Amino acid sequence: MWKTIVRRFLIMIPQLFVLSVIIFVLAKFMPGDPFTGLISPQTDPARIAELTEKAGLNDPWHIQYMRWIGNAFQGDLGLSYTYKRDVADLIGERALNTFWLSLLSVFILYLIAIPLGILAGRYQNSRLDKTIVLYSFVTYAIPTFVLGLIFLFLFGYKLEWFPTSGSVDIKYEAGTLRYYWDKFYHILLPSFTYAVLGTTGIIQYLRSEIIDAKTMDYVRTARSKGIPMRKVYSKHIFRNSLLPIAAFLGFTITGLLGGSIFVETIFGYPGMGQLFVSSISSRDYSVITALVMLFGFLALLGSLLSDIIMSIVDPRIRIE
Amino acid sequence: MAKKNKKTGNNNYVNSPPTGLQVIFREFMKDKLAMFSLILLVVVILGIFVWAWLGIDQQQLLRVSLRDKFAEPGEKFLLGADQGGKDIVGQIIVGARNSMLIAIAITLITGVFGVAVGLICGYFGGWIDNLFMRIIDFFITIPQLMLIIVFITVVPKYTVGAFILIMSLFLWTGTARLVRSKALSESRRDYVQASKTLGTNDFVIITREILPNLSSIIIVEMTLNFAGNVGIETGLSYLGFGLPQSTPSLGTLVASANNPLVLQQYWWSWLPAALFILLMMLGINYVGQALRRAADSRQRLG
Amino acid sequence: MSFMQINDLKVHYPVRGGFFNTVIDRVLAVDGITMEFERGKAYGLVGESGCGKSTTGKALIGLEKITNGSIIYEGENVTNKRRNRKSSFNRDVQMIFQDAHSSLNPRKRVKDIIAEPIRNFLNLTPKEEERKISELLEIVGMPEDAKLKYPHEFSGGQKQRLGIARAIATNPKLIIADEPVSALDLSVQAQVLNFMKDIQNEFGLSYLFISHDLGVVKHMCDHISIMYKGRFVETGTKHDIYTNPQHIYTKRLLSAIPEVSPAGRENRKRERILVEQHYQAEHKNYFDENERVFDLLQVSNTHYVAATSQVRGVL
Amino acid sequence: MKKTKWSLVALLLSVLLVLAACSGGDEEPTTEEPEETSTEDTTDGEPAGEDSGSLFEVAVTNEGEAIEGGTLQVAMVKDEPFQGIFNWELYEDGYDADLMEWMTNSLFEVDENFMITDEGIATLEVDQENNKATVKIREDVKWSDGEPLTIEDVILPYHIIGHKDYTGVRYDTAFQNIIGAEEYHAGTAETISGLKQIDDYTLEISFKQLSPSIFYGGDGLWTYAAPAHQIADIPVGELVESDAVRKNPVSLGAFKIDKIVPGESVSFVKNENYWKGVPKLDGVVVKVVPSSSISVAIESGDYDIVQSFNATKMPEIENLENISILGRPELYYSYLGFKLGKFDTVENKVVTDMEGSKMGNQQLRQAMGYALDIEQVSEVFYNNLRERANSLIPPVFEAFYDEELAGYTYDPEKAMALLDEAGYEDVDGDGFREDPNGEPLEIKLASMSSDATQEEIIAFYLQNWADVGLNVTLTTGRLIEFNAFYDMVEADDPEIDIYMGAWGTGTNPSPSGLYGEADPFNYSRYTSEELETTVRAIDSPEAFDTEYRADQFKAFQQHIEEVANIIPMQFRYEIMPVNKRVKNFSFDYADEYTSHLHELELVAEEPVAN
Repeated sequence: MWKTIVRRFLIMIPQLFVLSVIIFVLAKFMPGDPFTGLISPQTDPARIAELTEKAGLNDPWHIQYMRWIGNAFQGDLGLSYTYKRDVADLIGERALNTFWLSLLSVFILYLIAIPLGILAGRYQNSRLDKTIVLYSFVTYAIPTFVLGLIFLFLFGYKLEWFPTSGSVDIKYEAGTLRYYWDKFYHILLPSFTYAVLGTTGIIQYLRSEIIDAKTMDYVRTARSKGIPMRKVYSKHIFRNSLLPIAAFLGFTITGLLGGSIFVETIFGYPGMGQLFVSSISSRDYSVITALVMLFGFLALLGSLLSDIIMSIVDPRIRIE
Repeated sequence: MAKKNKKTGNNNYVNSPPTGLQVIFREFMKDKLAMFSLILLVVVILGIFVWAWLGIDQQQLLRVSLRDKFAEPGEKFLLGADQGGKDIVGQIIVGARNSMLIAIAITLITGVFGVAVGLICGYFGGWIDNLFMRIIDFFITIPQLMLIIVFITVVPKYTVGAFILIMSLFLWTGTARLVRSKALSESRRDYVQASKTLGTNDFVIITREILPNLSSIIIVEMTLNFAGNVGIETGLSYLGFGLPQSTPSLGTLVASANNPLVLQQYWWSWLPAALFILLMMLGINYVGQALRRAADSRQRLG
Repeated sequence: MSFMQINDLKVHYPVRGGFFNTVIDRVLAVDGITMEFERGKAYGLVGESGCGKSTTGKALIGLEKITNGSIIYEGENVTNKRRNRKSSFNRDVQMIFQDAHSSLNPRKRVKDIIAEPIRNFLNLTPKEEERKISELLEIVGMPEDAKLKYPHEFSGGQKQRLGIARAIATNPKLIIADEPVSALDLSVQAQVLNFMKDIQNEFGLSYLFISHDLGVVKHMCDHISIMYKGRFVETGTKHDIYTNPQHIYTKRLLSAIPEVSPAGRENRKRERILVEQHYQAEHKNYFDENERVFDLLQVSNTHYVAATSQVRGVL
Repeated sequence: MKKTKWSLVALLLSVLLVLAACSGGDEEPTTEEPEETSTEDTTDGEPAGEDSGSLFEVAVTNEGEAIEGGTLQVAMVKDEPFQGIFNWELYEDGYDADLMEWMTNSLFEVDENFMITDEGIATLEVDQENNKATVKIREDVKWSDGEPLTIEDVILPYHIIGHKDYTGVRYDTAFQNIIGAEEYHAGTAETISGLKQIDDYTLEISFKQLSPSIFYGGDGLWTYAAPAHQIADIPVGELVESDAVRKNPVSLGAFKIDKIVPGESVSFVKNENYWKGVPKLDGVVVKVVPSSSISVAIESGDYDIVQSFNATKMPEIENLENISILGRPELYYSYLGFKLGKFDTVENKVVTDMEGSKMGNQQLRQAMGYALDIEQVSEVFYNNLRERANSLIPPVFEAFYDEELAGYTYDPEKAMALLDEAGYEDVDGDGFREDPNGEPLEIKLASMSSDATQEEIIAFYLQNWADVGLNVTLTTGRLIEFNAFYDMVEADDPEIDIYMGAWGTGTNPSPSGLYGEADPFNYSRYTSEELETTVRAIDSPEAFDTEYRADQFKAFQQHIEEVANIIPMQFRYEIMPVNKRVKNFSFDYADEYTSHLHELELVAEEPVAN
């Protein structure tokens, strides 16, 4: 098992390498550069040229790439052109925000999806099932931002139940309980929005898993032994059906990371997704590349995590 | 799964392959909702194409009329006008046509490519399979939305074609993966072995022997992909990476709901398009569900 | 005179493992077998599951990659040409599969299934093809209207007949039959086997009959090879093997044939125990320290057995 | 996001301009950000913004009883976090400048003409003969931490900006106008030789050459102080990441930073040491609010004042009862430019080629100006918060603005007449005119993307042109994103025949830098002897005579109008929603709130909701 994990990590290296080359080259192909935004009648074009040269942006891309990857290996992801800060610091700050948001989203997501999936599967083709299936289709079809905006205006502004932007109110002292509660309070609505929209996959999966399980021999055996259906569900079917869901955890998290772009933008939440969109417009190469690499790495990590959980919960699968 | 189909195949229907049209037909007959969805889809899609083709002068439609900015639904504009004073109904029709074409194009491109790659990998195995599986693994792990956005900023001329290609670049892997696993198990079956010993060449084996046996799975997969692709440009439009104004699309219409005023007061500029997307996706999904049941005997109703 | 020889055929599979997924070992599925085929004869290949007999068949026809050794067909080395789908070797060597059901593409009509080799190898006009198909169906005793049906509409025995019809469509010289009846009911088995015998006589076919069932092989074959762990332990005529088994493994295998009659049950049991004791005692004379079967030694004109030379002295 | 930075910036290039704001230029004044400008202007008087009076209130009139203290809630409309570089020498984003206004280190205040006065912390004396300026600071001014302001603090910024490790853009041609700046930047001198400390409160600066710009804070003069006792020991290269810049900068302003939630909000508390007196408010909290939700936030009374409110959102708030909407003209114009040549990068000068350019025909250009129904766009989309521009000098600059110019008002008949006259006629009957040689004429327009409104507007302009028979299409088929747009325009991309841009003029509207022969930003690539003479004259030593300068400005405006290489499109107003509980608040350039921060008061405990 450890050997496999180490090997999976080794396989990541070429993947990340290819990704780094692709994103680096693409980023360079984007029209404009971080200094295009600095022009004004007062700026001296010579100064811009000097800055561009100093930043090494005039070198051929492979030279720039080698320099970048070399530094990256030493843990130096460069300086954000926009924020004039160390990229690692900048992302670190945002990553934590995105992390909490994703974590709460996953939690709420499971909280909603699992009961619904189980009910739909158990009472297959009932009115309840049909309603749940309809719900899952509808949430799948609604664009994230439409629901996000509606929630924001309804719960945030009209009802004033939730804060409407940011990650924490400035009036609370960092470190106090009130402060953490406020942070939690800020991510509640975005997480909920996100969770509501992300349930489709899990509901559908659980539903068909349970429908399948009903026809399985072990369930029939249990039934024929006279065990009440309720017990069969709680003792056999749910457990077997839920395990794969647990195993999807890794994938779910990485999926949520991708969607964070929308949620963070709508709710003005300073996370990585929002940082990415703004970096695109400001041509902040170092941030763009670092973020794509980070997301790529997290996705790989997520799939590894899923595989590991899967092999733990399901003895039939051994990652060897 | 496929095996089961064959076993439970409709023995009463002489002269038909076991997972043939009858099964699908019977499935639809059993599921009124799916039947209704199917009919609705066909009518709507045909209607849109015909209407957009015959009834709408696109130049006229796209003509900005400032005085009609956000005109309310009424006599002049059945569903009101958008912020450029352009008729919403016309835009929905043309936008739906464009979005459908985009969805169809992406579904077909990714479908054809994914199926081809999946078949080749599943059938031949070996290094070619390894190579493509590595590539697919790679595509699955990269942050797709991010790269799509980067691509969109990079393309010199952002047109419908460019959009379709960029999306297709990222969306073929799911199909390829699915088809590969099915093709792999199919290739191990004796009839494929038999064909090899009977002198049939690989290309014919893949296309004539294996492909027909995967057809039901592929149809289901493509249907669901199609549903996913209908609203594909909505999110990007919202993020500011949507199609240019000269190409009305459902996504652009829905994305106009990005401020409270439009969202609440000028609901007619985005809500119909959003509902249209919703209904299309629901319809396609219900059809897809029925198809899926037809392909999977365990869930079959009829 | 033999029309086809197999020399020292080996099929090895690499076993990958270790940290870098390198080849760390090999599975010797088929490890050096030599055979000859003569016109009109049936050859049996017998052994327990996993001994490599199916692999041998598949390797012959080109479904498995040959690691080493050669196949000489009509004096020509075709080892690497088997994969050339349109070669005459491919036309002349055909195969019947164990699972008739899965060997027929469920999406194709009988007509198209049988026509597959015809279209590939014979240049017939549609009309001739039609006639040929009808002819084949008649040969295998199927009604004309079967042509337009799909495989799932037939019973197991019927399907295997279809498989046979397809195999003989190109007038092959050798048919490799890989457990052709093991998936069938006993009653149907006999039917199919007899039918196979009939067409063998009719067309002068050779068979390579692969089976774990000694009874079936005895019924069908002129010449039998016993296989164990990828190698032949004994090969000879039906007579050689059944009346004068030399190798301890052969003996053990023969003693294991069940007999329906209750008479002499005790005797046979005692006999089996004796064979088993003998097997344990003589083991080292027939297998080397790696459990590998020794090379074949000639016992008579037709009879070969795998053993060390000491044992040969005994023989 | 549809409304990321550039929606605000969109036409405006806010970033650049704001940047410019502080740097001050020898050619061009600066600021684009209103608050910024106003910091410096104080005195009462009639600035140019009379017209604003007619449309909007410029100040709140609140007679209510003020509460004790209180915290002002400020919204900053922005779709992404602020950068948080709280240092006038280093910051790059206008939003950071907005934040710093609450704790500004500005040395000077300016009058209604944006000229430096004696009202600020420092006074300026200019010795035109010897190209010298003397900056003298008040003696009793303290930093927010109680340390006294010294002349060191005035000198330090020059040594930061000129330093070789400095990565900002304020090291520019204007800065190099200070004697010794280049040597210092190259590392061959320890200090800038042109800076001479006369005594503890006086600094004498020697320039290579002086122009009237010096009175606007240009020519290399730096108008801010930096806290030497806090940052002098930090290497310039590390300054931008230091806590002294990011977390706890000390200031000379009415407020000082209390807490920062990075990128989201800043809370300020009153500066007890403020030189104008202790502020009446307890503090100010500034929060970043996404543009999509700002209107609702205003309505529900979450904020007292809203900065960077986009005029296109006017309809969303215009009927609210709980706010006053203040407005004033912006130092800005947008324009339509015609490509008339190339920039010779070897010689570093503009090469005009009228004959060889598609847009070389003057009547064609004029016709294109007359064909645009900008009036309707201003009315429908901007609620007249933008208006047809007739000149490249915004009317705010009363002394320089030529109000007699006719401009190119909407007149399709005239446009068609001009085209007919010039020989552009539709010979093949496809509805579009061909050029005088009968060749099809397709004019490619490059325009920047911003919000969805922009798409409609450009589509409308294309229609306007089509209506007079001109086939105008978009370069690349869509609106071009900000970065790419300037890349292409600056590179004289052959796919661009005409382009729509905008400039913030800053407080000194001098055209040099934008219309001179050697200016890469002279995007239309038009120059002529007459133009060059005028442009130079505006910033010549003779121009210290205000009347002479004004005449040259008018000559410049007239020349451009006649040649029509650039057709002014719109001037605009900026608006600021202010909650009804705010007292003593003015948005007037002549008397802006930023110079009276210590007098701001509130009349209720919470902002009023609608």
